[in-house]
Amino acid sequence: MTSEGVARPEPAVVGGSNYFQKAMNSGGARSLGLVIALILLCVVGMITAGDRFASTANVLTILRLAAVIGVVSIGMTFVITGGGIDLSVGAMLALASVWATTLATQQMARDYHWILMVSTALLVGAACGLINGLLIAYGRVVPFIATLAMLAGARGLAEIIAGRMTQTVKVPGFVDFFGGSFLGLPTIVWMFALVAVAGWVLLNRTTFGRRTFAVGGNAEAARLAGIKVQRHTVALYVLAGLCCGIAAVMLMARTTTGSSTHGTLYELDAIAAVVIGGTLLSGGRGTIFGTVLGVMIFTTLSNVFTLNNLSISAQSVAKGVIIVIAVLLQQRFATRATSS
Amino acid sequence: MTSEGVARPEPAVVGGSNYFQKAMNSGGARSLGLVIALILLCVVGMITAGDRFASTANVLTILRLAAVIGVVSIGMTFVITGGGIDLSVGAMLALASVWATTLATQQMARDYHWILMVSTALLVGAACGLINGLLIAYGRVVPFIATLAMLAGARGLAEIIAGRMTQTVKVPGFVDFFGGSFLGLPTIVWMFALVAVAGWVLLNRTTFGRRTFAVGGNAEAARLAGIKVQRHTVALYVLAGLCCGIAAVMLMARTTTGSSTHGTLYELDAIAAVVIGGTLLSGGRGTIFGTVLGVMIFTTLSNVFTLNNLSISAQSVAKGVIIVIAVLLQQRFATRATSS
Amino acid sequence: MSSELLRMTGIVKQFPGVRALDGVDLDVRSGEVHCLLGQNGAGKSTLIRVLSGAHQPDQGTIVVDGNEASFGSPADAMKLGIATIYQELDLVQDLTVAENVFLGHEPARFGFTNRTEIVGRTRELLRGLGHGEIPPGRRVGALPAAGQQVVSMARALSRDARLIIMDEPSAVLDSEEVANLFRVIRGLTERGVAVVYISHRLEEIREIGDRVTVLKDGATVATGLPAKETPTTELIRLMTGRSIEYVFPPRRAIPPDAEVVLKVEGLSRPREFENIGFEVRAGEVLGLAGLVGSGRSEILETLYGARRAATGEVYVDGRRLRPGQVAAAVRAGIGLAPEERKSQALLLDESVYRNITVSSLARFATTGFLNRRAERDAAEELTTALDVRPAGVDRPVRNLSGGNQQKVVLARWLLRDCRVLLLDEPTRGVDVGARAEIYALVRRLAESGVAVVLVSSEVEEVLGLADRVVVLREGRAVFSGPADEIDEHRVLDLVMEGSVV
Amino acid sequence: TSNTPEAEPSAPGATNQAQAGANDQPGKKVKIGFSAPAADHGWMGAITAAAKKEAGKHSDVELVVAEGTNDVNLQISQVETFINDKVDAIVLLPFDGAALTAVATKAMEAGITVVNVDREFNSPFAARSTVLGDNYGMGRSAGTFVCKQLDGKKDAVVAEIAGIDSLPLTQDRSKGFKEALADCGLKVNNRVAAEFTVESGEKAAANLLQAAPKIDAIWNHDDDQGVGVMAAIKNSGRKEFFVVGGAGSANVMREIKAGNGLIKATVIYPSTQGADGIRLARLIVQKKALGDLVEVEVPRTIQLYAPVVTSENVDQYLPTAFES
Ligand SMILES: Nc1ncnc2c1ncn2[C@@H]1O[C@H](COP(=O)(O)OP(=O)(O)OP(=O)(O)O)[C@@H](O)[C@H]1O
Ligand SMILES: Nc1ncnc2c1ncn2[C@@H]1O[C@H](COP(=O)(O)OP(=O)(O)OP(=O)(O)O)[C@@H](O)[C@H]1O
Ligand SMILES: [Mg+2]
Ligand SMILES: [Mg+2]
Repeated sequence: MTSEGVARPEPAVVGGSNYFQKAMNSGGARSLGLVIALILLCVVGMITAGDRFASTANVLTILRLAAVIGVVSIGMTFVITGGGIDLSVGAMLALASVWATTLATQQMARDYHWILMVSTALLVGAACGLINGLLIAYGRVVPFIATLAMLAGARGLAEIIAGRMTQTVKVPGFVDFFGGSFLGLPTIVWMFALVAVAGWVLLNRTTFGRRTFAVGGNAEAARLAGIKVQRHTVALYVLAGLCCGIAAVMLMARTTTGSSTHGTLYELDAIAAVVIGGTLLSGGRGTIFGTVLGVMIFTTLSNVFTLNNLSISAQSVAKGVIIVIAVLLQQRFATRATSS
Repeated sequence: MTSEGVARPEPAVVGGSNYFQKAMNSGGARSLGLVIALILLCVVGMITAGDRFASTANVLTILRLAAVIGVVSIGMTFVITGGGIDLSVGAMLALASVWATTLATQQMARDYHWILMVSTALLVGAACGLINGLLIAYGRVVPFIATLAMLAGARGLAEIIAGRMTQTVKVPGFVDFFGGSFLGLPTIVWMFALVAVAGWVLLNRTTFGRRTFAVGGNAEAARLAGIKVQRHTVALYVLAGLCCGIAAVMLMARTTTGSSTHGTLYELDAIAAVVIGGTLLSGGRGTIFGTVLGVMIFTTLSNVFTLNNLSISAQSVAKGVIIVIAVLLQQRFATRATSS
Repeated sequence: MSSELLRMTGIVKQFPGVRALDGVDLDVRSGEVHCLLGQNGAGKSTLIRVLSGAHQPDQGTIVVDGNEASFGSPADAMKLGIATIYQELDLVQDLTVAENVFLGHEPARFGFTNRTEIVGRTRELLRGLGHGEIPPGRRVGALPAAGQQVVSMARALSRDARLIIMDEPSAVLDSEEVANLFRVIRGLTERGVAVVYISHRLEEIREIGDRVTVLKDGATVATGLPAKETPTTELIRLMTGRSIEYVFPPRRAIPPDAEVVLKVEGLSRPREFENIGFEVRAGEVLGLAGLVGSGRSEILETLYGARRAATGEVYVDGRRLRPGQVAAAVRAGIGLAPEERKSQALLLDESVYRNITVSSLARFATTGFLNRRAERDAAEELTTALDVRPAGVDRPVRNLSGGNQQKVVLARWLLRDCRVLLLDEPTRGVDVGARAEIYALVRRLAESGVAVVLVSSEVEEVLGLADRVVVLREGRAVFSGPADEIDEHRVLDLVMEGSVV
Repeated sequence: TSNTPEAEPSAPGATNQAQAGANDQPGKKVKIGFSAPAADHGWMGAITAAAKKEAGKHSDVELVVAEGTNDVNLQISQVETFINDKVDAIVLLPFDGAALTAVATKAMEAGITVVNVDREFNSPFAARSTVLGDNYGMGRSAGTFVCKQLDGKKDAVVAEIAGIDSLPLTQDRSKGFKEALADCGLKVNNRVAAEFTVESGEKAAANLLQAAPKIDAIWNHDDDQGVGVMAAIKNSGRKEFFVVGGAGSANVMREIKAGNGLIKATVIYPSTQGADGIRLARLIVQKKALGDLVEVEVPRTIQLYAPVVTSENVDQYLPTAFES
């Protein structure tokens, strides 16, 4: 019981200031490698495309592109941190967008307020998430399979509702509001920022967030600590569904349509962003900041590619290589942060 | 340690015969729920489509369809059992098929023997798997990300090599051999059966298989037990790549083409079949028999759908519902098997 | 002290193929330390899991404060003031110490965790436990096992419980830590808190316990025995059904010309240990003594190749080992029974026999194909010899009790016929009977020419079993010599003061 | 768009006078299997919808529709199922013409009439008759129209938003476009590819508009993704160019008719091909000839024309345009 016995003091970083050490160990700094990767990417963009890359308009374009998949990815971060996975995000988004743009909904929205369309989208998303959560928590279906089933089911339903046609948003207020800007930033970028900040607070500052880590890290320990693991799991999937509803509203504003093809393969993009951001696919460790970085890296990448007029195949190969480099960079910094 | 303590007879299973108990606990029987799901599906097929479903020709059609994705799924079973995941299977298949059907390869094959095309496909698959494995085992990149990068890279490369055109197989012996039949069964069905049996033996009867379970179940414990975990991991991904090479040969025979679009989204199909079969996505538990059943369920499903002229969107919804039912069934029997 | 807090009667718990509890009775009074004794697999952990709501019993009643209670979940038990320190550390590795302590009952406002409060209260609790040096903000996964045990304790205390259950809390603690734990327990009982205490170390029972309940094969065989008075032989007889000589087997003199099997030279790893060197001859048992955190496990892991040495060499039978490669060490004939058996040794979902044969697969294979019958037979033989319970080599290891899991790990290396056996806390969580058998086994192995290196937090065990002893303090050897040249007090002095001999 | 109820009557192939000939008299029962790629965008959805609608109009046609798929392996097995089922005819829009050739040949050998739609097999023995869209021609038409509009502007910036880039049909369209531009000394300055969906069109266009600060003309391969493209253009507030569409959705045609948008024209890629395939299959099985031709047999190949729709001729095409 010598004071040193049980917990040796954390070894000091050789030649590093205390502040630096602290930063390296904090959640944000585990993403240092990613920040560097993103900066490198921007440098490449600036060198190859100059002002076309560095212009305000282009930055806004990147942000707008990042917004929709960003919101989806933040919901995904919660699910993955809690030890699950959600393959149905794209399909839920599609279903929400279709449902919110049906004739009936739009008629109602025109009669009362466009907020009805928004509520519809959010409700549909949350309801799908609820089904996912119930199947997984109480039906004990593996998340991969349950959400795969939801992927097939929700997209099929979206097709049936829409008759495989693209539905145009005709409620003027809706597009004006969500397609507009506020203080120079597009509304949907604001929404992304809000969801990201709210997600960060929820994950890092609330009991809900702590319990998410516990459920994902060691579900049995969480249960023994008196946490209602099943109920919490359901909440996580509802949250993911809700994020898809929000993303559906954003995409509806951006494309002025609802369609059963919206969000195709978003599940892969979102999981990729989350995982590259540093969230463990096995649960228990997650970072919203990393996810946002992951999303930014992917969107900036495709922007830089397009600015440089690269062929799609070359883009694909380059993307593969860059992903690996980014992760190796991150790894380097992460291990240095823990082993220093 | 008293003699009394040791000799305490095992409590008998209430009302169950010993044989039944044994069967329930064995690997094959954990899939009982799946077998039942498959039988139900066949009954539905027979009721709704009668002889059109139960004919030899139709069974062969189902088997032929199952063969390609089946071989891919067996490779995937190894990777997942070993604690990893491989998102690049479809892309590796595409690249292998394209490489094996380039003008140069086909010229060589015509000059010597079509076996050269086969070797090319297998080599390309194995090489991609090797890169995956090295990145994951030695570069310590998460499997999800490493193989996602390979997915982008390999498909991009396939597009570049093929110039985004479909390449036709013009070596007569190749199509004759692999497109033909043997003892009434198509060659590719034989290949599937062979790969499945070989996979089963490898996983359940060899040291390699035993080590795969150990590595997937607890990599640290496996390492401390003296298993070369990194080398084994590489071998698993090479195996998966090899299976993709074999599948590429089969698809080349079936379509008489090599194309960069071959195998699109096979990663999801294969993972779904493996997981529905009862292999744990977290590693350490895997069953080839279950995987084969999973593949058969998915292919039979789409066959029954085609025979019944269901609307496409309704098919999608039905597929989602049926997946959930199959898993719930399996769950029911699995828990009964362990808690009996 | 006398008011009855809890009464469990006729508790039955059936697992597939095992009746873990078969009519257990237990009554606990407030302010007492009630000890649970029983062999490995007797059902102690299962009983307390029933009591804490983690398992639901098949039959039986639980009465708390005179009212019948039913615990559907751990939360229900906590509401009645029952807190538990589980045998398997039940912490979330990626959360901080403070977050773990208050997990499930975070002080919060509108859902926002009050982080200053949980950090402050955690610091207080840790200080009360004598471990103010553990930073509440540290990730739990970065703490050694003993530190995690302290966190588990802080967590139980954070609940303001009336009954605290401790399932083998001392297993990962050294003697200093145990003394500290007892101080805490006494503080609790003075306030009227009841403690259910489980341990395989009878001297601890004698020191801290008030009354004893003995379980055997899932049933109560004796209850309410006075802890101080009941003779040890009687307790052992109740537990095992026979009497056991609880002594160390006699040493046999090692011939001076016995060959050196394991030689370690100048082994160092920065911040873990420095310049460690020793030789172990065939038939010799070398004991490493030291406090928790003195680097003993790291030394074993390094010479086993699981960690890469910064400097230094390891020789087996005169041949230099390739550094940092476990496979090479295993091939050279080294075996390690690691400290954390669940995370480092066992394949929990695999069967017993597969866990035993995993390091000797080549022996059962011809051209890669396994002979499973031979595997099973070999495993069967070993589990019978080690009395692993319940018998049956096809059971998943996960369902074995802690002590029996340890035996499975030992069986793995017995099967391999090692030249060198590294044992890190081999008797942790092992019952008295099995412990005596493990001692005998270690001696027998040594006599058959194996070189054994033994790490244990029980100084008595090191001194009783080893031929030679190395005492470590903060990664440095402060004593090295024959075991009979040093006694327990001297060892404790050395590890505390570090006066170099 | 579907939420315009009055759009219903103008469904594909509804108002062609020529159809009302004797050929439409009910004849021998014909069972037709239909298989097409996944209906993952409007045009493909319209193909299947039009085929079904056409089949519904004939009391002697029984249509079996297989699950749309982009997996050639699955599509092959669908054709195999049709063969097992002994259907009279198969109308096949293959995901990849070359890959489905072998199985189509097998169907023909089994005595089943195969009608190949849109993406061509690479063997003449694989289909009795082929209804082809003209992807290359589509690109040429678009290119020629752009040339005409930009008459004389040698340094004009032309951008192209392609569809799914890994499909051979996209390659054909791009090739035609490039060659037509070359004839008037222009080239494609910026090229991006989308995935035929609204959302991917929006994404690709948003990036494209940043890549090229000044553009004179944009050709977008597909009016479905075009909805997204136009949304992106609207978001950017740019107006210095004109847009030529592709495929010819009713939406776009209405916009061309209104004449106040950036869309000046669209190149038709008929979504009625599937319906034509059904009609041909029925005629062939019933051994009838094609209405206005002198031939006693249905021709081997019918290549559909890829006309440019502008405000002048939009009224002519609007009725057969597909709703997306
Ligand atoms: N989840 C389970 N499934 C099946 N059997 C189980 C399970 N948990 C415990 N058992 C069995 O119940 C019996 C009692 O186990 P328990 O863990 O209670 O023993 P214990 O007295 O705590 O032993 P130890 O001193 O080794 O910790 C053992 O035979 C064990 O194998
Ligand atoms: N994963 C880890 N991360 C950071 N530090 C660690 C980790 N594991 C161990 N340590 C540190 O290494 C030191 C030695 O720990 P350990 O408990 O293994 O020592 P020991 O001498 O083997 O004690 P014992 O034999 O009682 O377990 C401790 O100070 C601990 O903080
Ligand atoms: Mg126990
Ligand atoms: Mg240790």
